[in-house]
Amino acid sequence: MYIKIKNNHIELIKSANPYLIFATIFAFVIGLYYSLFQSPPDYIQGDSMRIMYIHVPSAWFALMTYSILAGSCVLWFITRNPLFNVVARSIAQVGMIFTLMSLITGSIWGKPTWGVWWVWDARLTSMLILFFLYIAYIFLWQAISNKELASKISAALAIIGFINIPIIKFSVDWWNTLHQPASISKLSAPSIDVSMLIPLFIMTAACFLFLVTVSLIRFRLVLIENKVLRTSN
Amino acid sequence: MSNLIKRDLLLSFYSSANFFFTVSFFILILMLIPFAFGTQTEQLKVLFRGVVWIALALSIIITVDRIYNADYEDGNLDIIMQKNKTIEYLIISKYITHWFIYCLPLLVILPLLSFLFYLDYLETTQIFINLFIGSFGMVFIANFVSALTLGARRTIFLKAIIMIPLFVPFIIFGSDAGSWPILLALSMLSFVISIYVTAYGLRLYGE
Amino acid sequence: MSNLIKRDLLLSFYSSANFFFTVSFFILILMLIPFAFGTQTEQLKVLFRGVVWIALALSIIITVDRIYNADYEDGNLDIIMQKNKTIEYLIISKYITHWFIYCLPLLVILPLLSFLFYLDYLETTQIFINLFIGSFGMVFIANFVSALTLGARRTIFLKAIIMIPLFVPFIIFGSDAGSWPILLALSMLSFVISIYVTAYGLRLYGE
Amino acid sequence: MNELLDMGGYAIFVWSSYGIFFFSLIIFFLINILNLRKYEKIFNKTKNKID
Amino acid sequence: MNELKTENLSCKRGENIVLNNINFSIKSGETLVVKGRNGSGKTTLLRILSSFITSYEGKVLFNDVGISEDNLYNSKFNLIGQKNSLKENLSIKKNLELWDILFNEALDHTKLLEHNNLYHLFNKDVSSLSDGQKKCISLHRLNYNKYDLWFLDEPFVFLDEVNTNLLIEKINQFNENMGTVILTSNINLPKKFHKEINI
Amino acid sequence: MNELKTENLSCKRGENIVLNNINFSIKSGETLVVKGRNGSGKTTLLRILSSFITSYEGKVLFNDVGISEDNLYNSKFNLIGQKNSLKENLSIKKNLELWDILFNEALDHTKLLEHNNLYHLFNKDVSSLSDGQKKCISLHRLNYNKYDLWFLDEPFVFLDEVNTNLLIEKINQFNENMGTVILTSNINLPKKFHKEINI
Ligand code: HEM
Ligand SMILES: Nc1ncnc2c1ncn2[C@@H]1O[C@H](COP(=O)(O)OP(=O)(O)OP(=O)(O)O)[C@@H](O)[C@H]1O
Ligand SMILES: Nc1ncnc2c1ncn2[C@@H]1O[C@H](COP(=O)(O)OP(=O)(O)OP(=O)(O)O)[C@@H](O)[C@H]1O
Ligand SMILES: [Mg+2]
Ligand SMILES: [Mg+2]
Repeated sequence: MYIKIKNNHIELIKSANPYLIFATIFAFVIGLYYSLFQSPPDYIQGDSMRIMYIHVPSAWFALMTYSILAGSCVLWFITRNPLFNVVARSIAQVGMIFTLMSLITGSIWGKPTWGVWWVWDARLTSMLILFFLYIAYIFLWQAISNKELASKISAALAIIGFINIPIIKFSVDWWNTLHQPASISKLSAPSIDVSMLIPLFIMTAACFLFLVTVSLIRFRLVLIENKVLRTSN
Repeated sequence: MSNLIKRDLLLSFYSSANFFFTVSFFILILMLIPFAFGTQTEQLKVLFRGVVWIALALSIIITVDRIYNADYEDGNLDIIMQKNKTIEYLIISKYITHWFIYCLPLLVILPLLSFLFYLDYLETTQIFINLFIGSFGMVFIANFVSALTLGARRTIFLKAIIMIPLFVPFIIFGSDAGSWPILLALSMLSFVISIYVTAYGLRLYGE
Repeated sequence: MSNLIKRDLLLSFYSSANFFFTVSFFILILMLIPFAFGTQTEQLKVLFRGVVWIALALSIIITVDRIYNADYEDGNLDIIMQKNKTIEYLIISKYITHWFIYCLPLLVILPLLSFLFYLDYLETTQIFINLFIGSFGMVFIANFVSALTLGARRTIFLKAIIMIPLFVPFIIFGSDAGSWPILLALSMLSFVISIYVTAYGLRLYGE
Repeated sequence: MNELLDMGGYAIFVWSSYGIFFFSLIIFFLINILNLRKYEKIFNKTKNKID
Repeated sequence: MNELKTENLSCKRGENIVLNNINFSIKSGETLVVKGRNGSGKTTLLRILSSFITSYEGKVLFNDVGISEDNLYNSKFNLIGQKNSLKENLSIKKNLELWDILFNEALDHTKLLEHNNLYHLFNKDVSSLSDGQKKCISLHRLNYNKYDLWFLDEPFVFLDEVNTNLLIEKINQFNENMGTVILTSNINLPKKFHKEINI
Repeated sequence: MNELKTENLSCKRGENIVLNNINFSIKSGETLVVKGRNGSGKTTLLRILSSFITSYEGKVLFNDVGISEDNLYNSKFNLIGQKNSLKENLSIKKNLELWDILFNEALDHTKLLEHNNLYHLFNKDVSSLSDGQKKCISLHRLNYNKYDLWFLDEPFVFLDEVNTNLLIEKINQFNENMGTVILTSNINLPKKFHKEINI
């Protein structure tokens, strides 16, 4: 179970870096071509629904990244393998960016479809809270100067934060004061066209590549940061 | 355990965080409603339900530093941890005193205040029950946040940013009249989490 | 004077009371509105006007300890007072930094937030002007309260209870769109009072 | 071409969201790359000192 | 007859090793003076002995039982560190009341403070005391009974000659009653104690 | 050639008279050691000399001008009290940056800290330093230039022998450069300074 990060692993990551960057750019270019030019406009929403191709992948990866974050924090506590701590720390900020992107693109999309930038419904708000959970994790780590301690403390917080996600997501049912606008469910119905699925799929793949690329860069960054902090202290 | 409660109550009484002050604080906060939002009776009622929760959250946020920080900084936490080797008792005492000092006053004046805001008997009772249950949960959360951030740069903002998202479920269900069972579940959940995490944080910083 | 401002800004940046945190804090506080009060658009608008003031007041209340207390306790205030013999300059620098760190972020994100709460351009501008003028007045008040309570038992409640009534006029006129001239008068009045009282307080505790 | 830029009247929304999205991703990527360079430099320096 | 003993005690703080193979043993009625340069780990040693720091290597034995195994060990020592455990904004009287509750023992403070010539300050706030007076009050915790071990971290700092001698006398008395004292000190003490180690 | 002088200086704190008719005079290049029992008013004296306390009787003259009349007096002394003016949760580096701004002078901290053997702690938080190390950093303020007077309140407290000697050396050097030092001390110093008063 105990995986030790060796120098040749880092070398491997390093050498994969240019390919990953290239693949990411390539996927985004293809995805952009499909999502902006090659797919038809939606018959209800018109061209504004092209925002979906960046909004939905961002939202998915925002949630997925937090799950990985919390998961690797749990694994860290169980196995005491520092690798998981490094993984958690390298992935957190990418997740935060995706969350922010999903919020921004979502609310830009909301203006033409709902007529307002923002509604205070459960899903949107849960996303906003997710954003602050990321912030809490990242900045709590920075605010504690004993970094060993900081990792433990912020990992504990990340795990606790995970509980909040299902609670707030389920609150869609309990929280009667609001209802989800119909436009979302219409789109997510299975009637979605293949011509829309292709760009969505490519953009999702591109976002995933981006997640991996940047996470691996941050992985190296975190490792070297640890070393620098250790020697300078 | 009872010693620690006694001591904390006495300390808060001496440092003029006494009953009178906390009550005044709550009254002042709630008094801001008509000033800030106007005085239509119907609206006041709705606002009142929400603002009691915000007032409670505020009271807990601004006092989160008192739970462990003050004692940590002046060295009393060492004595406390030495005398209460079963750290769980220590933490439970802290829950009790923190609730007692910073939440109870709100509950005590709630009937009076809801009277001023034209709420009827039934509505008051509902709010009271929700507040009673929810306040415990919020205290549990504040405790572990306080313990986790003992060594962090003394910044109440960071603590607020950590706490508010965790308070959100309480505020959502709290302002909804009938949902006390959910609040109860939330409070119990936060109790279980809090007691572990607080103990973890305190042990870490004991070093 | 400019040295002191530079130092205070750097210090608050280092102690992670940076811009980003304060902005997050304001967003979170305002986010509580729909949770606590429901989400009818018209009501949200009204609430927003009031709650921005409460958020501002809160930000100032929870940071009032930072103005002079932290430096007083660790001895930096001695150095500051020695280097800035003209105590009025010292105080004005403190006004500026406190406003800069704990009020400006609210003004910066206000346009974004009022979008989220369905306010239009004109309404936003009015709120902005009111907040801009009023926040200075509130900072002046917080400063003298901080200086006067330097040696008092460390209780944020006491300070809150002193400050909230003084904030009330700002909140009343602040939530009223057209009354910025009154706010201006209030702010100027509190400036004059504050600069004397703060100087008095600082000299007393210098002893 | 104009039609395409116009996005059926939704130009401002579509282009701004895509713009913000890619701008942010690129900036974020660059920040991390530059940070990595910076730390690598510091690290090499301290290593030389020790050697 | 109690015995406190360390065997090959080593401790890291952060990345640095601050204690390296410390061995000593001390019996009831003795006083051990720990000396060493600034940052050599004297305070760390005391915090290990009082089981606040638990991540060390080697053994710390009290009556041949590891201190982390002994459930009652916590009620046997009294640690006076540099933090004075006083609330600056409360009067001495109130502070002592709070201590009485924490230590679960009601002392006759009046008499004890008079002994140190501090009684006239009884109702004054701690913040208006001089440094030496604060230190005296902080050391006042030694009057709580029932302890076998005293751990004193630089107890003579800030004290004037008279108060220093009073404290030495108190330590001697405690030793006579079979108490064990471990104290750290940077300065040369006016009296020689039983044992001394340099770390 | 500067001269600092008090004439019949008396001061009350609360109800108690703590300083009673203090007379001394000290010239450039000299060091005055103030001794006295705990609570006798040594710290109070230094705070009067640095014009924080203004309600006293008698006169304090710097070059025969009352210190409250002399507008430039404030830029002439450097007071190091017991509060160390350090932010516990910031690293030494950041603390020194903040001081640099306050003192309006950019020191070469690297070299100076190496002299005290503290440079390896440069990026550590103050809260993780030992008491002696904190005191050393606090005394680091003496490196800021341009002062004629140093007021040191028990500067040797917490310092080990090596650091004590370094400080004494520094004081001697300052005296040689015609600086004036007034320091308080409870312990017997290893070196005799020019003047001593007992209050
Ligand atoms: C700030 C505003 C918004 C936020 C924070 C947001 C958030 C999210 C999240 C978190 C998901 C993923 C849900 C999951 O995987 O379970 C999602 C999916 C989706 N969103 Fe949004 N959204 C916003 C605005 C919008 C708008 C305005 C539309 C369109 C009218 C929209 C359409 C969709 C669609 C079609 C999906 C994918 C299908 C689904 O999972 O239901 N969103 N959004
Ligand atoms: N909380 C901490 N985290 C990391 N390192 C620490 C911590 N506390 C102390 N240290 C380091 O451990 C070393 C020993 O510190 P300690 O306080 O035990 O020294 P000491 O012998 O008591 O010194 P002094 O004579 O100055 O009081 C120091 O180098 C210090 O920097
Ligand atoms: N702020 C204050 N208000 C009232 N009385 C004070 C205040 N500060 C000090 N005193 C009193 O004045 C007296 C002198 O205090 P001071 O701190 O000057 O003594 P000191 O000579 O420095 O003693 P030490 O050797 O203990 O440092 C003490 O009795 C103290 O109680
Ligand atoms: Mg020590
Ligand atoms: Mg003194």
